[in-house]
Amino acid sequence: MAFAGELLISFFLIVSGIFGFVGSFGLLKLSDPMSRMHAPTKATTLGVGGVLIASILHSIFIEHHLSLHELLITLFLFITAPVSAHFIAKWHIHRHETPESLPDAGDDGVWATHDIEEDEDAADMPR
Amino acid sequence: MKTCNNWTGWKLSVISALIDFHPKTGEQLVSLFLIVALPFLGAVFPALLIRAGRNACAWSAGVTTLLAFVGLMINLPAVLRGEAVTARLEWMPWLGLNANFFLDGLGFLFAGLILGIGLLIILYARFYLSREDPMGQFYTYLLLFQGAMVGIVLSDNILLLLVFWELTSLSSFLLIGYWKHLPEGRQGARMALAVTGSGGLAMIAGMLILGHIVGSYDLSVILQNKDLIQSSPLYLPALILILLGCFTKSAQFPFHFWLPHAMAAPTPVSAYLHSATMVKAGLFLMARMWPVLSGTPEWFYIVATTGLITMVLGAVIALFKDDLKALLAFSTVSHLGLITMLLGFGTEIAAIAAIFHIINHATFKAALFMSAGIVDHETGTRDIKRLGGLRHLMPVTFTIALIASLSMAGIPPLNGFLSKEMMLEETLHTVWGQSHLLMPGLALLAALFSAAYSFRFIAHVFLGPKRSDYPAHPHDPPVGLWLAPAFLVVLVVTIGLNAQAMVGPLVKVAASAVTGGELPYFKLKLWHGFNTALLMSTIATIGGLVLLVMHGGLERVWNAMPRPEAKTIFDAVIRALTRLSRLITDTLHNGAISRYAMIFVVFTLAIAAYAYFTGTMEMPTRDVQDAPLLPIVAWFCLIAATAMLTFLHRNRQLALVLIGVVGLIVSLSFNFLSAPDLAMTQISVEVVSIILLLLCLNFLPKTTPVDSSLTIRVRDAVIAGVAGVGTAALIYAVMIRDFSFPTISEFHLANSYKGGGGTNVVNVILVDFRGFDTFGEIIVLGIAALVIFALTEAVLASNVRAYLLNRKPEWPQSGDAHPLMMVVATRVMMPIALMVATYIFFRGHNLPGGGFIAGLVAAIAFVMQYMASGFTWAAERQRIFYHGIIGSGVLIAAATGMGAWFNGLPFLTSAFGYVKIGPLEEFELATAALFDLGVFLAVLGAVMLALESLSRFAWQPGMVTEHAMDINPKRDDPPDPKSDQPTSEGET
Amino acid sequence: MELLLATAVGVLTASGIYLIMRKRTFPVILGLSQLTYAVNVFLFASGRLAINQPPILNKYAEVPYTDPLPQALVLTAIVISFGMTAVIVMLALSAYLSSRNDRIDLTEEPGDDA
Amino acid sequence: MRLLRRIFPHPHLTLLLTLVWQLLVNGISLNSLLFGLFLGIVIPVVTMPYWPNRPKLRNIPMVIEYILVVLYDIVIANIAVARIVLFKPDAARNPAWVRIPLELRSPEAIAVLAGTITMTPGTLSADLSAKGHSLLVHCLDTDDPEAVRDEIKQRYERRLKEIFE
Amino acid sequence: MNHLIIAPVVLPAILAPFIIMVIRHHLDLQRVFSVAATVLLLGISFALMGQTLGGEIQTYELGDWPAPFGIVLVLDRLSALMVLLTSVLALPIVLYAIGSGWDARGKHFHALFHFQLMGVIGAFLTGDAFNLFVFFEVLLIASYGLMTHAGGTRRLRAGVQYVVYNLLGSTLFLFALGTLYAVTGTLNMADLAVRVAEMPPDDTALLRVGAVLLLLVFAVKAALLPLHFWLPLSYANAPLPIAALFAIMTKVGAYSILRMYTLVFGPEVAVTQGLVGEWLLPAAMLTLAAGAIGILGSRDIGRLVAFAAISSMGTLLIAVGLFTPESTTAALYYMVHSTFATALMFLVADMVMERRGPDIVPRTPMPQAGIIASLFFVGAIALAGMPPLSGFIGKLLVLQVSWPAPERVAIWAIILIGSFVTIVGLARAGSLIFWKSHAVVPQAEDDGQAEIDTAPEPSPGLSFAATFALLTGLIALTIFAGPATEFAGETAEQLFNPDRYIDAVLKGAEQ
Amino acid sequence: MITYAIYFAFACFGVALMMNLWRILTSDGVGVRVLALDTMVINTIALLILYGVSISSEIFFEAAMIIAMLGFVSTVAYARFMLRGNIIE
Ligand code: NA
Ligand code: NA
Repeated sequence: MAFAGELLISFFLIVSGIFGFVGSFGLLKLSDPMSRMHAPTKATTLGVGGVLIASILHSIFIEHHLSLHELLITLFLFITAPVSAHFIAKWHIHRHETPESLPDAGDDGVWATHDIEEDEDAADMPR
Repeated sequence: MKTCNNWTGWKLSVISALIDFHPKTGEQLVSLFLIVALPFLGAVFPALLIRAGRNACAWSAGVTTLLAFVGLMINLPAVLRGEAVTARLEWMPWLGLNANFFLDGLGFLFAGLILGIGLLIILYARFYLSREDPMGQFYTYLLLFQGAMVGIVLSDNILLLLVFWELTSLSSFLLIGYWKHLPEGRQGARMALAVTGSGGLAMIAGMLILGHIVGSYDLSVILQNKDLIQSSPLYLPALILILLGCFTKSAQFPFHFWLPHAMAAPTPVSAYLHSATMVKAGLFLMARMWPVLSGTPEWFYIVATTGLITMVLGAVIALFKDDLKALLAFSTVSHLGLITMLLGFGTEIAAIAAIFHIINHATFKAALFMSAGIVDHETGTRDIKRLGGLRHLMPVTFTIALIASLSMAGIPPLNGFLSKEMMLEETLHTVWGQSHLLMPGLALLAALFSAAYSFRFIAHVFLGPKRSDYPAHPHDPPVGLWLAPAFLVVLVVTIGLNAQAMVGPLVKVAASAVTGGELPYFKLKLWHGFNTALLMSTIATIGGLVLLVMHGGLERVWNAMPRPEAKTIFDAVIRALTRLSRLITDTLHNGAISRYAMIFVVFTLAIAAYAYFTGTMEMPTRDVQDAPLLPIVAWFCLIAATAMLTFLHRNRQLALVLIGVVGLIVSLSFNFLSAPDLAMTQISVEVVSIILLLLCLNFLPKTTPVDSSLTIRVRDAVIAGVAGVGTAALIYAVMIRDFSFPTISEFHLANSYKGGGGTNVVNVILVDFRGFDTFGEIIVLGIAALVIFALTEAVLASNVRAYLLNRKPEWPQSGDAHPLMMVVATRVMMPIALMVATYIFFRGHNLPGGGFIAGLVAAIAFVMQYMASGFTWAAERQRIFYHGIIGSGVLIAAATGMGAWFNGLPFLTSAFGYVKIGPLEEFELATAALFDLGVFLAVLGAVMLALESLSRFAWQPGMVTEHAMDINPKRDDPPDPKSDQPTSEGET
Repeated sequence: MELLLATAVGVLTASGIYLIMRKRTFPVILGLSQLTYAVNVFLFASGRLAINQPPILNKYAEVPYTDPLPQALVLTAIVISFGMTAVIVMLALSAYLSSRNDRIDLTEEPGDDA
Repeated sequence: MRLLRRIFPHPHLTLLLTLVWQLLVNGISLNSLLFGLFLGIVIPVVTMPYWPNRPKLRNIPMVIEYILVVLYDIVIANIAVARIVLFKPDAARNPAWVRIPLELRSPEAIAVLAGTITMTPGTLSADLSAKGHSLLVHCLDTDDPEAVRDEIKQRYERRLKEIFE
Repeated sequence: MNHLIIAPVVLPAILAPFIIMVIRHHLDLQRVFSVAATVLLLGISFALMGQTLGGEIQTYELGDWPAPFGIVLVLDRLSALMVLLTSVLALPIVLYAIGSGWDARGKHFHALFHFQLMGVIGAFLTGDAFNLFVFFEVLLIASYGLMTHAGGTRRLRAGVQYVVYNLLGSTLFLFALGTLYAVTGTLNMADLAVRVAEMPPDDTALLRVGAVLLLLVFAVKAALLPLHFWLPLSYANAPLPIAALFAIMTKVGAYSILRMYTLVFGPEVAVTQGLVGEWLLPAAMLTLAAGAIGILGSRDIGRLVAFAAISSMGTLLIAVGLFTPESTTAALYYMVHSTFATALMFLVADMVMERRGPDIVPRTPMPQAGIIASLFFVGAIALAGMPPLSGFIGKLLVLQVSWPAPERVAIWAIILIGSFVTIVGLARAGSLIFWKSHAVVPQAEDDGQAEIDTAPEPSPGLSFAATFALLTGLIALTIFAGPATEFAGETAEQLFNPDRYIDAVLKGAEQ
Repeated sequence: MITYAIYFAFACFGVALMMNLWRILTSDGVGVRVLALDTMVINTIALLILYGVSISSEIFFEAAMIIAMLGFVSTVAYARFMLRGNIIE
């Protein structure tokens, strides 16, 4: 049992290490900016996820108590990572893409990042 | 000096001074304190009475002066008996500065002159000054000056004397500059202040040295210690410094130049300051110190020579002055030189002559000044070239001026003749160097010129034909104006005729005070028989007449001669000094903080290096720990990021990213080095700081241009490098050594749980052991937020607001300002983040965490809303004002602290206990948690107020206010028939 | 370990000092933050370095603890310098907005206010 | 029921937060449950203004199913990405943009979808269209963008529609 | 337990949050509370002063933790004197700020004002080195707000410099504290003293570095050359009533030097031999010179007074740097004088500036020129060290106490020549501002005065009263120079017997 | 076994961290740099947790959690800055 636990933990650690590496390596290796974004957002997240699972398992098998709070970090990363990526993608679209270089946006005509309107309506100064 | 007694002692000394007020003998009715104080008291009235009219001012001034004069006279019998009247009051025994006064013959003579002539001046001035002149001010200044003079001559404490001495400089500054609209007045005043003030400063040093030689600052003690003083190696410095004071005040060469420029003052001032008072102060002091300072070759050569040169020079220049008052001014210089020379001789008879001439000069010179003032007043000019023939128009004035001038010229039987005769006699007995002739020869020359300018004063102003081009229509003034000079010429005549009876005893007591002992027998008399002095006088008189005749020709020669103009030189010096000061100041404080910082760093390094290399070092006592992989990686990242930041800092955005990296690594390092609390705090602060910096950078240029040359940058890099090496070496040296003593934190570790109720020792230190630091810390944070708020208000109230409202973004903005994903994510995150904040808060006492980090986390939860949904949208939802949150935070912390008072314990004493309710597990309640709540609130409020304030800069009309998200299909689309989701609520 | 930390402090200090001698507000602020890091680590290290000895009392075992006092001091210092940074950032911005000039030196003649 | 509504206006959130609290304290006790519940009630009320129109989850089993599907996809597809990153030359890769027309209307649902797309490797949601009716997705390596679009709509959007709308 | 000791810290710490929480929109109420609290503070300070007259040293152990483990406040003669000085200064300044309407020109004047007082007083009372740092920061950050109060381009830009410079100082403070703690293992000043005295003589380098860095920090505060650069730029550009309040800030530096380098690194301490007076004294002399030169070289009145403040700090630091009981007596007397005189002159400068602008050039006469000119004259007398005001006495004291010093010729020369330059400079300025204005023809004035905000002061009476109050302080200091020096002497004596302080703080518990 | 696995993971994430830094160093667009920083934050979290596992301590959990939360906020702030200039508008 203990050995199985250790095995499991080691497995997750190694997997996580690989994914962590892949994530950052991808950031370096992939040539086009949009593609680069793929690697870190998920590989790294999975890498951390692996470490967190290893940590949970470690507490169970080695320290003999249940510790699940690592899940919270996973939760945070799952909530936040897509948003970060989304923003960086928007930055890329804003800077490096034009409406023409992107696929047609359907009925809405244009993608939100390119949807720049001059709004001259004046309103009151906030406090 | 002695440090003595205490409060009580001081009180006793005051009382004893009061007892001194009681007369010991029948005569001593008026305390010297009163005599000195009266003019000062009197100075108050004119200023207050100015509404009551000019006469009231003059009367109040006159009456106080008269009272003082009468008070002085009451002391006359005692003085004549040779008794010294004293009044003592301890003022600053620690320093040796005490309000000790004494009155002897010398003091009496001078005080009498000061107060007596003062009275006459007050009378004269009442009629002299015009309606436009502020009379209250005049009399106030005059009485201040008078009081200071009286103070000088009555002081029995040289420090006290210094006080009055400088006071005369100040009050004369006001008097000379009385006519503010005249540039000559302003410049003359400043020049007089600069010269006499600087002399006074030198004298301070001299007096202090003297006091140190003797061990007392009391004149009565100092005057007893001639041998001690003269044998001291400090005698010469003291002498020179004191004489500097005397010479500047008494306008001795080469400091004589200020006096003629002081003539810009109203004539009553000139008459007062330059006949009887201010310029005589220097003489007085030389006379006063005569017993202990004179009699040495140093004294003789410095004082007598200076006097001689001054006498000759003043006389010569006076002859060629066309301004009446300038003529009189240089004649004054000359006569002061004369008296100085006499004092310099160091013999008793010379001292008697000096004293006698002081009296005589005061009488005729005051009369002459007043006459000149009358001429000026009536004719509208003081230019001799425009005058002449006034004897028919102004007979009274002519008579007064004639008598006084003749006295000045040394014509018998007037008083000026007597003392001049004595002077000439003394020069005959005086050897300068090896020369027997130098002294008498030059004295004769001076006398000759003296006669010449005196005659000129009469001849070119009053004699000759009447002119038709006077600026005004001259006639004799009202009696009020000529009464005072008339009285003085009466004295001139009577003293001349009957010197011994009139002033003999006074001269005697005064001179014996000067010499400090018995005097040789002397009698002041008109006729000494035919002697060399008389011959010299005759030559001088005849020569004077010849010079007068030759004046026109001589004047051409004089004007053709190149002469250094003292005022030009002085002005040039002052201007150069000012310019130099400006240069130094502007160069040194050029507003370049980059240079200030460099100096700061270099200076610090130098001093620290000095301290280090003059100290001792032992071998290291601690083993160096191994470095695992993780810290090496972190180290590498940190170094790389820092290096990049330094080299690439011009790209500001990149720099902020790199700062983020550095913060992250530092936080990681704290974690690794057993400081989880620090790590959390560091990273939270980091994020908020970056948000702040980004908010700020939005408005700033996005790149930093190259401002410094390569040389400067290399220099800075070298300095920075040295600083870095120094810091590294210092901390390394620290870390490889143990504490020299057990640290106090052992106590904290031992008592954290027992006494503080927490297992997180860092937190217990923060909220308990050193809660007071934390209290200060949250106040700092609160203040920071207030400052930021106030700055925002100030900037937005200025014209910057218009700029901000019309500002266009520097680069094109993307669409979709508030992306849906972000909004949703923050909405989900917010409750969780608050949960985390709560958790961090509650566990802090026992595990890493606490109010501060919790506050930051909570703040960030709110900030996320601002970032995602927009300023206005988020601000509308804010229900408690951040000011209130900050305030309540600090107040809660303070109240927690004060709660301990009710248990009779000191501020911030904590209490804790363990509670068990029903089936719940036991939990801890601690006042420290309440304190930490204060921390939490203060941090939350401060961060939010700061960020919110900064965000207000970015607000522009047209920003979306009603919706959090720019894109929201559910809001924008018609309700989907398939969906039963109600959409009526809408986003507010 | 000690050497790593000492050099890190040194490099941070050097960077900070170089940057505060620049002529624009922004790099100076960057420099101040670098200096803040440096001094915080410095102060922290005055308690000597300890790995895996957090000053959280362990009720069950006798374990060594690192010196907690410098940590508390650094915490206070971090918070205070955060407040200071916030103020200087705001002030720099206000100054820039008022003068449209982010030079930090005031070397021009006085009285040339916009 | 109404009273219960009053007390628990946001039952799912309350539940989630109570659970989060247990995770935070890393254990379950009566104290932590009660306190977690207390916070779970209070915090949603406090944060209410910042989250108007909190959606109601309609289909809890579907939520669980969705989570499992996504987790599975993450793990499996990550391996694919790793292979691409490590072994596939850049030139051989076919990155592509894909537009996903959306049927979802609720912002929360769209956000979850976009998040899911990003977290599942190989795809990354880059932008929404101007009115939010399409999602722009970037594929790391695909030969058939249509298939990607269909799979997303089928695998995720369908389930989300059931959950949220 | 004597809670009065902490009252002067807690009072502003409660009042200021109260102001920002409850009455931040009611200026009138703020004024009432602010003045009332200042008066109360004054009362507390007098009471505290009274408690020290017997010579005993009281301590207040915060959190009831024994020294050196917790933070302790110490009330001895020196701290009582400084607290009293602060509150005596505060009252006229707050009145002036109200009277001149300065407090209404920006936000949060009164809150920041009281926070500033809290910082200053805390610094004077604390017996803990790190707590001293905290209070330094409190007073500094409040001063940042006050200095930039009401904004304005130049003020803001100068504010940036002021903050940057002081942040450098604060950073240095932490380096110093880190080093000292690393060597001694304590922060309590009394405990530091004990440990420093027992320091082995063959391992002193680190301690010396710490000691000297700390001295530099205080030197920055005390505006010692070449660390004084923050002063002219901030004082001259701050609202001048604030600059008047800042007169106490430089004294915090001087106080700290006095405290630390008599208690901990006293003249007899072997470890720090050759570190303090050796360079402090020459630097102080240069400070005096730089100040005097600056007075003569100033173009505007704010800077003029700022340099006067620097030169007066130079004089003060000369006395401090001699480190004898006698010199300390002189220093303490001079410190009080310098505070009042500088503050008075800043208030007068503000009156001038508000009415005619800052430049030292002739302009048409301003309203109330007569009384302001008199005040300027009196202030100048005080600053230049002319009789009859306390400046002269102070100067004599400093000259007197430097007699035994080997550097006395240099000291005397610099003080006396400095006085001369000061006199010339002040006379020049006064005559240009007040006298020459009578010669200015009013018509030719349009360009110069256009930019000056000639808004009338709300209640000049109050401003003048405040100014006269400061003047009264100077006069009282002159008249009661005897008791004042005696108190100063006893204070100095207490300072130079640090054992009493140490015993009071550590209660003989340690060692 | 675990020890070696931990070392391996340490090495992986350490190298990852340096690669991130390299990305920041060499990249020309700020967007990629921000992305790299974001990745760095996540790798740091992994390292922290790993370190916790290696010493059997949970003391770093909160720090990791906070880094996770705050790293996101700073990434968003940087990104918003790049997109809009104003990060709060
Ligand atoms: Na804590
Ligand atoms: Na000052």
